[in-house]
Amino acid sequence: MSDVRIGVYICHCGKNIAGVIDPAKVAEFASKLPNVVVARDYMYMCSSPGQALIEEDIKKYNLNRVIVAACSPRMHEPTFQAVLRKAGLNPWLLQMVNIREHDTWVHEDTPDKAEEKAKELVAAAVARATHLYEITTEKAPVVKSALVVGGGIAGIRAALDLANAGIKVYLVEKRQSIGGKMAQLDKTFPTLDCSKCILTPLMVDVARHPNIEIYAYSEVVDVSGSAGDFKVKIKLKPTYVDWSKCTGCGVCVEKCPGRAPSEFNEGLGIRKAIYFEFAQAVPRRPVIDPNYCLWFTKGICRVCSKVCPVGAIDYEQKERYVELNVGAIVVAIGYEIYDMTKMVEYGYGKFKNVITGLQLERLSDADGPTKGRIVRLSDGKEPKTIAIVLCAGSRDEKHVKYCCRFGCAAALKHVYYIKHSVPDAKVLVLYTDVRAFGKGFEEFYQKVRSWDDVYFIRGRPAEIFEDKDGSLIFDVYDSNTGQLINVKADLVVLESAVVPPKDWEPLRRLLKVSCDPGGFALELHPKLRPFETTADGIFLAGTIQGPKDIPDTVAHAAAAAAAAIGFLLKGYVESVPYLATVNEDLCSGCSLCASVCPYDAITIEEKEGRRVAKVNVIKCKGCGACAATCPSGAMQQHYFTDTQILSEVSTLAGGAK
Amino acid sequence: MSLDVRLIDKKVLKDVIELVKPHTPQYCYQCAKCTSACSTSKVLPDYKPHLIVALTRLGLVKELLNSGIIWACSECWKCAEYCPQDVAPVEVVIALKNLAIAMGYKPPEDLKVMTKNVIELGYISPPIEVLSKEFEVYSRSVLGLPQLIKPYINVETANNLRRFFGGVYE
Amino acid sequence: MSKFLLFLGCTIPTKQYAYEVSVRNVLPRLGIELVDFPEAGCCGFPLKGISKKGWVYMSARILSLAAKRGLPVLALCNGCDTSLRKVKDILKHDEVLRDEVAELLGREGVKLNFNVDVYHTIEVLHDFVGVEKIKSLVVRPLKGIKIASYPGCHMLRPTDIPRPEPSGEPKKFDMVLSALGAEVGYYPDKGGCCGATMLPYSPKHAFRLTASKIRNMKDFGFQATTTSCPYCMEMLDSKQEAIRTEVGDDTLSIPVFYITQLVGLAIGLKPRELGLNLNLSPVEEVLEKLGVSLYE
Amino acid sequence: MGEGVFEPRIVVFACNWCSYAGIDLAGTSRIKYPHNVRIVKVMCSGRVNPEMVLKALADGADGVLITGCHPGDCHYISGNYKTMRRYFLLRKLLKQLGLEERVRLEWISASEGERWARVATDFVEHIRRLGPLKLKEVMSSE
Repeated sequence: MSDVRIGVYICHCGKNIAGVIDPAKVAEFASKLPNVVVARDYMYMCSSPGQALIEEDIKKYNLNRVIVAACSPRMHEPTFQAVLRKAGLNPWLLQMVNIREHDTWVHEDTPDKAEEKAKELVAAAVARATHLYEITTEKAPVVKSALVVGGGIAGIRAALDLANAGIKVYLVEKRQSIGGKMAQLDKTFPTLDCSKCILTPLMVDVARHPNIEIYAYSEVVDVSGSAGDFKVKIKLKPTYVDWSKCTGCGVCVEKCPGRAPSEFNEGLGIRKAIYFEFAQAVPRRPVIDPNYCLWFTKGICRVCSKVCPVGAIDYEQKERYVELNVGAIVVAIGYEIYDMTKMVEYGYGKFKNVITGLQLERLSDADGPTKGRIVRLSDGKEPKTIAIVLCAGSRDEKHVKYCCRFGCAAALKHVYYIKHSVPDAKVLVLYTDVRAFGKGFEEFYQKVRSWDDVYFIRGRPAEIFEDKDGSLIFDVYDSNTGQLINVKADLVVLESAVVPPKDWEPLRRLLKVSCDPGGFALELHPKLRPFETTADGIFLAGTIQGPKDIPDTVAHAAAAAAAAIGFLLKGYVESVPYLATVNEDLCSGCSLCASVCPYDAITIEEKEGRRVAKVNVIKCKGCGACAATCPSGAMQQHYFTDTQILSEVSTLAGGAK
Repeated sequence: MSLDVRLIDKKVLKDVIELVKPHTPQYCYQCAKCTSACSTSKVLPDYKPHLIVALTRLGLVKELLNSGIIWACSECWKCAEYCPQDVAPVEVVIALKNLAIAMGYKPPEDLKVMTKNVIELGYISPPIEVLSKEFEVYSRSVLGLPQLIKPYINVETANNLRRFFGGVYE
Repeated sequence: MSKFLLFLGCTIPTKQYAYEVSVRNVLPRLGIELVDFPEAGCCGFPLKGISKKGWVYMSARILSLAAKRGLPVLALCNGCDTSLRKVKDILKHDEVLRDEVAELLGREGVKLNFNVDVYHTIEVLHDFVGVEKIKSLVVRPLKGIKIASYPGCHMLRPTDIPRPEPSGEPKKFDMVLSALGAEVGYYPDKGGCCGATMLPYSPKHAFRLTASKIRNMKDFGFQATTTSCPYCMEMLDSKQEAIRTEVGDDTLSIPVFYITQLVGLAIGLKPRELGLNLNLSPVEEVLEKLGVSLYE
Repeated sequence: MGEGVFEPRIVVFACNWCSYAGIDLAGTSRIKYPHNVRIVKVMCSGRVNPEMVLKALADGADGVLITGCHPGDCHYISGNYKTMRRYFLLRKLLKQLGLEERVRLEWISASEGERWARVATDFVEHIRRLGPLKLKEVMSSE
């Protein structure tokens, strides 16, 4: 390796790096290291002039290795690889050194030590770079179809966008109907248009779209393969109705004597044992709930079977499985309301007249359990004083740390419901901060403030008690007036915190997507790539990435679809550069590597009379487990060879000379 | 009353944080849920835990200490229980009391007496004779209860106690 | 047979004698062996405002003395129970303070050891004796008497350390009362504060706080109340007359019992064996219903 | 070095997907921890073989920290389980050499910047208490 010619570039990153250490000194240090031909520092290496600097140097000094000491390689490695490519060098002759996230940002209290550390890291990179070599990648075709998990507004929008781009879409929904949380809402803020009126046409579009296939009442149970070529196993839960025969006439539902609490109405109303989720359900195909069906529970009835004009009822139906082959997966499984019984101080679940905002939506909906009348659940009376509690469980270290992002605007909307249903009601909005950040929200907030008998109290109740008549009594300190206010309310509405759905965790593990501290899916980058994940080919749409209101959810879903379309239409996936590679001369064919490969990418083959390992470059994802296991050093991993890692380790362990 | 920004004293919050750890008064966002919960506040409206925390964060606690209102806390712990940011206002108040004593402020008279009794007798008061409803006098011995002994027989115990509490009544 | 160190604290042995009398007479009959712990003294909880460190030292001393005796501690008072458990928690997490306290205790020949189990009266009744056993011993059920359990703040809070009633509600209390045959139920602010700690600052305000608790109980039709904390008892019972005078409301009258007094009554003990003649609230109202005379 | 406290030299292996991202997050969130740690990126903790750990100790490191995704969370399905098994075997070997206290395996997820700072601080303090290893000097003097 006599002709190794290294260029070292130390980035100031404005003050991010240069505010703590002196990049010029690090460059000066680097210039004396073996094989280093040129070492420079610059204000912003990632800027156009910074990139041009490297490009010119490569040509001028005939460099064949480039080291950039700057931010995390997770940030700008691709940027600088492109520079190398442009200058005619193989991009894997680049070595990044993380002196920002791993150094100046965390050691600013000890700048001398931070500078020493930067020098050592650069020295280790120089040692490692000496052993870098050119890497080429291979391409494999992509299956032009997508799976969308979850049929709420995010899934609907993503599915439609994908389908309209000519991509075959499989939409999987765990419940009987698509529609999700948005279908449960009466109206949407800030415009107060009817939620179902704007949602159901889209649901119908989904049902009719030639490129979309809906799997309702179904779940994803297994995912294998990799980006561009996923194999997905879908479980079709038994509906006890042969949907291929069913015409959706609904006579079975009409005649069914079985009753069950309605999930769609948040437990407030009842539904039949054979049911549609709601009137405009898509698909319009009913399911039997065996926990409440008299045939399943008591062995009597069978009315549905008798009245069905097409003989679609099938009590013997078993769960079925479907295997799908898709290139990309869009996760759109939404959110759940935080279990408010965990906030014992508010008495939800104990006091009947304490309800959640989502329950108020159901009460206000003309199609809901009270036909749109807002009532006290204890006695069905019209409430005259209603308190709405914001941040119920949100922004709370003991419950949910983050902001729910729609509670404030929903509360304003809920004031409207109440004033619309009970015009003479007194409404107290108990807020901490009204975060009316969205388009049209502030104007809406202003309008609601002006309404008669609506009071905004800046405070948060601590304990809610029930009086003998079922009304709720509590004190709330109002920091606007500086007074403790005694409240006696007929109804308390909790704008509850939101959490990821319970079934997210098993799906997340199947998809190998990371999660944030709140349990939501972790995006690839919080600002720049908020709808992609660290898993290639898996995209995020809507609230599974974090709480969102409907406008943001739709925008996010459309962006996820666009990203998925781009991924699918590119037509190929590239093999990872960090592939396993065999030195056949050293390989003894012991097959230990094959036994540790999680992707079955290694086979043992006969070659010139002896057994040697062979790597399938598309299957291999570059974890390096085989290389770590190989007893002879025959199996190596590109860009992470034993020699490369050991030279880096040795330098770091010994310190800079 | 107005507050002067030049008087902001960050040391107070620092001292309080040290005394209340692992609670986090620095996280307070003034939702005032503590004051909604506060037992004392219901009978003594001038007592406002969220205000005490806010003033502590600014280090402007002179007024609080002068007025002695921090001694009104009923220590019901509701503020800490319901605080969404684990500020634990009650612990902040206890810390302020400690700071006040260290600065030479005196606690309420009864607490002084209790402190003296604890150091000298081991209990907050000497065993008293109580009256029944029928005005009969009862003492421990009349009730057949074992005689109380002085728990701090070791001179070092008394020394240790005096180190912590002595300044209050001496 | 469970054996406990009887830790009285500072209020019970100096004025709230009825608690001590009833505990000493009732618990052994339920199979609990009590061992006196006279070297303990005050837990320091009332003095933490003067010096938090001083309080930690005092409770640490008691924990260490108990560890030396090798028995779990039965703390009768809510304050003592909280104090000992809180200090255990502090010592577990604060190494610096732990070393400091160990040094101070070392000077008086006590080895710091806070590896001691601490239990409250209600836990001994509910967890160790058990409601089934209590039920089996009842000879004089408290039938038809609606009793408001009043646990007192520190039975429920702070929840960052283990509490005798871990649910945030006095469930064990009501279970024991039900076992005695009494009626139990909900009333607002069951977990509220009696105001005892406010006494040194302003008795007047403290009384108003207690008054609101009695009012809630009366509003919800309770005929009596019970607690297991000497401070709550002091406020609800001893100061009841003063409270009526302060708020000018003669209807604020309710019989108040220690939970051990009620258990004793139900298992057939005489009022005097329970120190009931020392209760200043109208306990006769309940005794009459049970057909018992205070002077039996 | 002067009279000051002993500043241990610690080599950290971090997997690209969880731990390296978690360490980055500590940086992005400006959560401070001791400067003594030097991070070596690998794609998966399953890539780390015993030779790398021993090489670090032999060449002058006072401690080695291997970090990976939490069990069940591996980007490569099961790489961290391989790490775990290999680590237990490695510890047996290290124990015979009296070095088992100097190598630790920790799980850091991409969202655990704070946890990383805590782990790093703890480990640096732990190694500081153990004192310098000086394996390099011992070996070169022979």
